Amino acid sequence: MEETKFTPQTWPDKAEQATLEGKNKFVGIWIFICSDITLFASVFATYLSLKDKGPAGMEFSAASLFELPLAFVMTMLLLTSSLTSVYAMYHLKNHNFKGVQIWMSITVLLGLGFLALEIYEFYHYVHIGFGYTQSAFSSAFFTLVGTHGLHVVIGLVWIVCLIVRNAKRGLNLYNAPKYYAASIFWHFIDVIWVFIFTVVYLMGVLG
Amino acid sequence: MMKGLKKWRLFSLLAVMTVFLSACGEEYITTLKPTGAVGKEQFNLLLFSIAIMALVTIVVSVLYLYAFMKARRSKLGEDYMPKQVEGSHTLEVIWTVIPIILLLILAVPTLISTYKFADVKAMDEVDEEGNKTALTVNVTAKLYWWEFEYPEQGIVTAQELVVPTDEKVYFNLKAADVKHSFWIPAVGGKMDTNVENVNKFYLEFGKESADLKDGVFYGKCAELCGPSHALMDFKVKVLDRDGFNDWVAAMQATEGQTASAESTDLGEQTFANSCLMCHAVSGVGASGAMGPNLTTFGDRNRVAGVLEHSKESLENWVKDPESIKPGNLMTGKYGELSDEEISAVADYIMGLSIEE
Amino acid sequence: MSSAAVTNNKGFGATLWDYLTTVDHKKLGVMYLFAGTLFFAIAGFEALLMRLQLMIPNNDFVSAGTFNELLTMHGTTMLFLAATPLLFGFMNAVVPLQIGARDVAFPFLNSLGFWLFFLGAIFLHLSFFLGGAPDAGWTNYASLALYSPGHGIDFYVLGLQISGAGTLISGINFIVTIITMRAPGMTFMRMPLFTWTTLITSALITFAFPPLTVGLFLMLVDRMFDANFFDHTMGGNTIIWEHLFWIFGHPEVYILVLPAFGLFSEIIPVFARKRLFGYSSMVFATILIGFLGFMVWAHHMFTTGLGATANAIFAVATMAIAVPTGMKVFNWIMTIWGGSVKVTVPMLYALGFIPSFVAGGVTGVMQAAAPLDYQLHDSYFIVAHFHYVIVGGIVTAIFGSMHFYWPIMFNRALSEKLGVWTFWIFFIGFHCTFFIQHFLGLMGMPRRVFTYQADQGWDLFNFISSIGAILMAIGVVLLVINIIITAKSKPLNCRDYWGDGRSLEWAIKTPVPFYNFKQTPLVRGYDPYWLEKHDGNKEGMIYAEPLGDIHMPNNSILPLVMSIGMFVAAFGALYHPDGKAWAIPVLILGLAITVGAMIVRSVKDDLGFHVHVEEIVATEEHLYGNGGNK
Amino acid sequence: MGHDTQFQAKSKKQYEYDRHHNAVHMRKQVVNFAIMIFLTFLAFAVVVADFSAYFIKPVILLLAGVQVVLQLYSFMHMDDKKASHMGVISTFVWFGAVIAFTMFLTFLTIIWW
Ligand code: HEA
Ligand code: HEA
Ligand code: HEC
Ligand code: CUA
Ligand SMILES: [Cu+2]
Repeated sequence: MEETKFTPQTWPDKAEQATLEGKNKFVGIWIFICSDITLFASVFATYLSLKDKGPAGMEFSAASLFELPLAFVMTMLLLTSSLTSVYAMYHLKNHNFKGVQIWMSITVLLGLGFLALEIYEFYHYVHIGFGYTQSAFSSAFFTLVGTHGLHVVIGLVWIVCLIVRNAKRGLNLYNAPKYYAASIFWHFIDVIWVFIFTVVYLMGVLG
Repeated sequence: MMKGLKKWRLFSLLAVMTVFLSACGEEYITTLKPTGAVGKEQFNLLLFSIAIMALVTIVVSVLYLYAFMKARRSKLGEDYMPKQVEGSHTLEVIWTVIPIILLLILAVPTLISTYKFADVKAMDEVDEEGNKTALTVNVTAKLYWWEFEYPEQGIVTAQELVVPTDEKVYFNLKAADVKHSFWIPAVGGKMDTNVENVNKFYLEFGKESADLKDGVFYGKCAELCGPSHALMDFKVKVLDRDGFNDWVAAMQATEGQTASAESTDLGEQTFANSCLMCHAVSGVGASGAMGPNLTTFGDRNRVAGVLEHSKESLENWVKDPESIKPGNLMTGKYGELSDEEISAVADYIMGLSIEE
Repeated sequence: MSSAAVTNNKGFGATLWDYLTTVDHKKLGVMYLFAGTLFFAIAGFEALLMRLQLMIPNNDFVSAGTFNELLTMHGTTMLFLAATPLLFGFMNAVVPLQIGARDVAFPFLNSLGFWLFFLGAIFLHLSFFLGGAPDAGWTNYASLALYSPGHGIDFYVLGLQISGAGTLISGINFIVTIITMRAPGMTFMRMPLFTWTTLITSALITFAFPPLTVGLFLMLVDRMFDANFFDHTMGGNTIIWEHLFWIFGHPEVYILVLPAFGLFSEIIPVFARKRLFGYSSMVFATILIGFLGFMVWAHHMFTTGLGATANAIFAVATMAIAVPTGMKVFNWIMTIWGGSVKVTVPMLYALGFIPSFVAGGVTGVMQAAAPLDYQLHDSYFIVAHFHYVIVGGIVTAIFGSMHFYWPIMFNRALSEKLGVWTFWIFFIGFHCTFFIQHFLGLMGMPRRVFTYQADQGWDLFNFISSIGAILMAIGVVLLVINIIITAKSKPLNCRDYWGDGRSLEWAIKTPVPFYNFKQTPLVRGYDPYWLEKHDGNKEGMIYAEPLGDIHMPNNSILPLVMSIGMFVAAFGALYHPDGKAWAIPVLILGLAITVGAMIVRSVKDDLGFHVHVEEIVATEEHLYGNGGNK
Repeated sequence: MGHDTQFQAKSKKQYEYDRHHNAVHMRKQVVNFAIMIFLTFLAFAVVVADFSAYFIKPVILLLAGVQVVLQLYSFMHMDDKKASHMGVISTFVWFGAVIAFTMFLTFLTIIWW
């Protein structure tokens, strides 16, 4: 199987689900995402009930802390990276391996940009005294956004591993499901971010 | 099935159960001989639900035994091949609908009582002069003791709750350190004392406690709170309204009472030097003390909630509280005392009383 | 590789290596079974110590602090480390056979799940030797848990975090297996009930464990890294813990009881020689219980002070669960009705289960009546309730299924005679221990007390209860003896040991070869093996494919390595608050081991290997003599 | 568990059809992306425009909801009926959403100060 290479003509229609293992990976990543939904729901709910709560006389509040321009740029980066990974999957369907690699790499770059901004944001907060242990609010904020950030890191490492290790192998039925699963995961990260920018940042500045 | 069960049968079943259940337990602690409206209502709900549950269990058991007895292979023969039935819609409807009906029947008193017990509006009602009409007690649960503050009366006591009969007594419940739960089984259900908020509920005390074995109802901490959770008991003294008023007056009269380090009494002197920073000997004040208020200690029923009320156990307590209540917050806070001092301080504390 | 599996006589080292690296669902099933039994014995022993302490008033057999440790470890171990793995053992051993699969969807993850669970469990138990076990109850309520000195709670948090990750992984694995790997013809509505309950249980795991993970994480950072989630002086709130815990905790009890229901739904039809009554309503009830299980958690918090409306909603929702559960009970009874019941040991457990579980279930409904629960909550009534459903429902299922499935799992049969003794002693002991506790609760005895005063009228009943616990212990010891004796008995080498097997797992000859069915069976209806048998099919099954090469996954040591990494990292986190200089490096080292193993895993292609036709024929001849599996 | 592959060359027609289909699909995705960007813009805009909070909150939540459904059904292909076991998967996803919603509801209503 490894020796014979696929061509766009022989590449099956739903390549990522053409083998049993592919199907398993596909269903598996989705079920994992389902469990991640309740994971995020828990952190989110915790954040909501601890928002703006702190020791008596705490000076920080969501309304005074969050800055929309930064959140907006981060949102745009992540949203765009979602689209680029769709492009990668488009090329995967057409068995255009180079296209897959290039678009996945762009996705990684955008993801890195997002991550850099997030790190900058955290650094900034800590710098002005809003550290992890400052209040219940700060703990909940960093935990929620940090959990999302951790997902971004995992997604990036995952995609980079795929890009690197498959560089010489080309696209086949063994690694197509892996790309596909990674891209589904990456979209899910974006889904979560939609809630974060809406609930944490936008509703945050509303107070 | 339900129709056949005439009302009187249900009642006689209930009656039999009441007799059986109330044979259980000691009157001052059991939920099965409740006093007061709250406890009684909960007890009735208990009887009612037991009746339903007994019915369910009996029906299921009879069906099951009957099915089993008829279907034993030892009777039918080794080769008997039963008919392979898929199921039956009629039966399925029956055993879906009947439980639903039973549950609806149970849900009605459940919902009524839930809302009723949560109704604490009367707590804030005032008469024309602006005085609260209802008696309110602020309960603070602490590792491993209870503080009872009567905000309207301006008094505070510990370990022994004193309340009047036949009126709603409202409680503000909170915990000072970790979560506990306030429970007087013979009077009504419990309510947790949380660390971050005040819970409110009410109880009613149906009869005076004087003729009980110890002259008090028993109260319990019902939430695991550390090693001595099992020992975090309190007592409830229920007086008639006049008796209660007298008690309040006597408490208020202790205003300003304190122990003097200059006293000639070794007990008082020791107390003033070693104990007074945590234990008050005046009943007037608010909650928030480090240790139980000892103004009424001589009138109490137990030492530290669990020990027999005697000088000997008091001495044992002061000598080594840790051996009695592991993890308590008194241990090691007051230096070494000689046996003589302990004996004297015990005499002094035993003498603190507001009853004649 | 594959030929190694044919030869049985391997040295100890090779066998050990085989088990450490195996990804075979049958071997992992056996490992789960033994690990679970070990922890069941430990936790049962802890229960015994508690009962001995409570036998007489004012007893000083164990100290207050020790009692709290025993009680916490008993509850935690029983639920997470005994009942769950024992049920996982059966799921692993049986479900792939029941659906005619070669293995689970992710054999590697299956092994990882086991090792995470096992090392997490070991980590938790090390607390006994490293300065004290957790002591805040299995519910670990935040205020007490933050207050508790020493490292007990830290062991709880980290140990459960690790073993919980294992459970979550296994849960996802089973879902995928059941969704994608059923043999041709096995539609959802032809799946055996144990497979169904495994599916729903795994779904509950998928949704319920993440809230626990989050709760534990918040507790971890609060205790070890000075976060403020539960510290109310810093704006935190302990009720968050209660919610997160019970959002997990209530589904958890159904996670345990659903597979038990499934096991009984397998046992009863076999010994009643009759098709399971109302199959589709059984499936429906399972799904409904799973769904409702998520909507009722606050019934554990009626006295927390959530307010009347919340209590009312949750009370009614809780009561609703009685309906689907009742459907199940009546379906079992109707399966027996008109059947031909053979009273073997598994059936004995099933017969004992029905009334015991109903008795436990109805007290649950009583507790669901919120105002009544104000009296019952945190009293011994609760203890009685949940031991009735747990011991009467889950432990009977486990013991019964041990007898039931031992022939498939080990190619040996447990002694029926000893089994009957075990059953009666255990069963009588069980009722003796817990029936009386209902009354203790009503008589005002709170739970989680290390001792009680003599003047409260509880002495006699506590004494009776403790005697019951001793009887149960004797029963368990008999079971262990039975297992030991059986290990020395002759192999069965048979098919359909009980004679009336219905589902696919009975169609295969024991010992089951490592690739399961040599050809994937074709399923023509519900109870496929029964169908074939009664159509006079001598082969046992008809097959969906010709005999061909079989593709199997490779063994791997990496799951163990990853789990060890987590184990090491946990020590780093644990000792961090003590200001030990090596703590953070150890934490990083452990995580590095895990991540390193993951990278190795992802960089190396793992394509598995093929068992060729000749090898299959040889294996079958070796196992079953001439002619192979016919 | 074979990933044994069968090479099967598509007919030219099929191949071209698939290519075309994929391209059309991709165009749709780009349109969806544009909608998402627009929704995001809108959400930020109403906040910056400083309307009454009672108006903004439901609106941005609604926008978020729409966007998430778009993500799930278009980018994550939940609309793809042919994908293996999509029915089961969406049942799981929506059940997860229901649980998440219940959690928000309780954490916002019955945790207090
Ligand atoms: C396997 C475990 C298991 C199972 C199956 C159940 C099943 C149920 N449980 Fe239980 N429960 C626990 C394990 C379990 N529980 C544990 C461990 C705790 C304590 C946790 C702790 O605090 O440490 C607990 C605590 C607990 C509480 C909290 C009590 C408190 O702390 O105050 C409540 C309250 O509602 C409750 C209710 C129920 C109900 C309604 C069911 C229902 O599912 C039962 C349904 C079954 C039946 C009702 C019987 C069969 C039905 C019929 C024959 C039909 C007809 C019936 C009627 C019309 C009534 N349980
Ligand atoms: C699966 C769950 C499960 C099971 C099976 C059991 C089984 C038992 N439990 Fe359980 N129990 C819980 C789950 C369980 N429990 C939980 C969740 C709690 C709440 C904890 C908390 O409050 O936080 C609890 C609490 C609890 C209490 C209340 C403690 C308190 O509140 O103070 C008591 C007291 O009687 C008790 C007793 C028992 C007994 C006697 C058994 C018996 O059935 C046990 C029988 C088994 C044995 C006796 C083992 C015998 C084995 C040996 C002696 C070793 C021999 C070994 C070899 C030869 C290899 N348990
Ligand atoms: C640090 C504060 C502290 C000091 C100092 C202290 N105590 Fe206590 N005391 C407590 C606390 C706290 C309790 C409640 C212990 C419990 O029940 O867990 C208590 C309980 C008691 C009780 C039982 C109260 C009751 O109502 O049953 C007595 C009696 C008592 N102390 C006497 C003394 C004497 C005598 C001294 C001095 C020699 C003393 N205490 C010093 C904190 C203190
Ligand atoms: Cu206070 Cu238990
Ligand atoms: Cu529950």
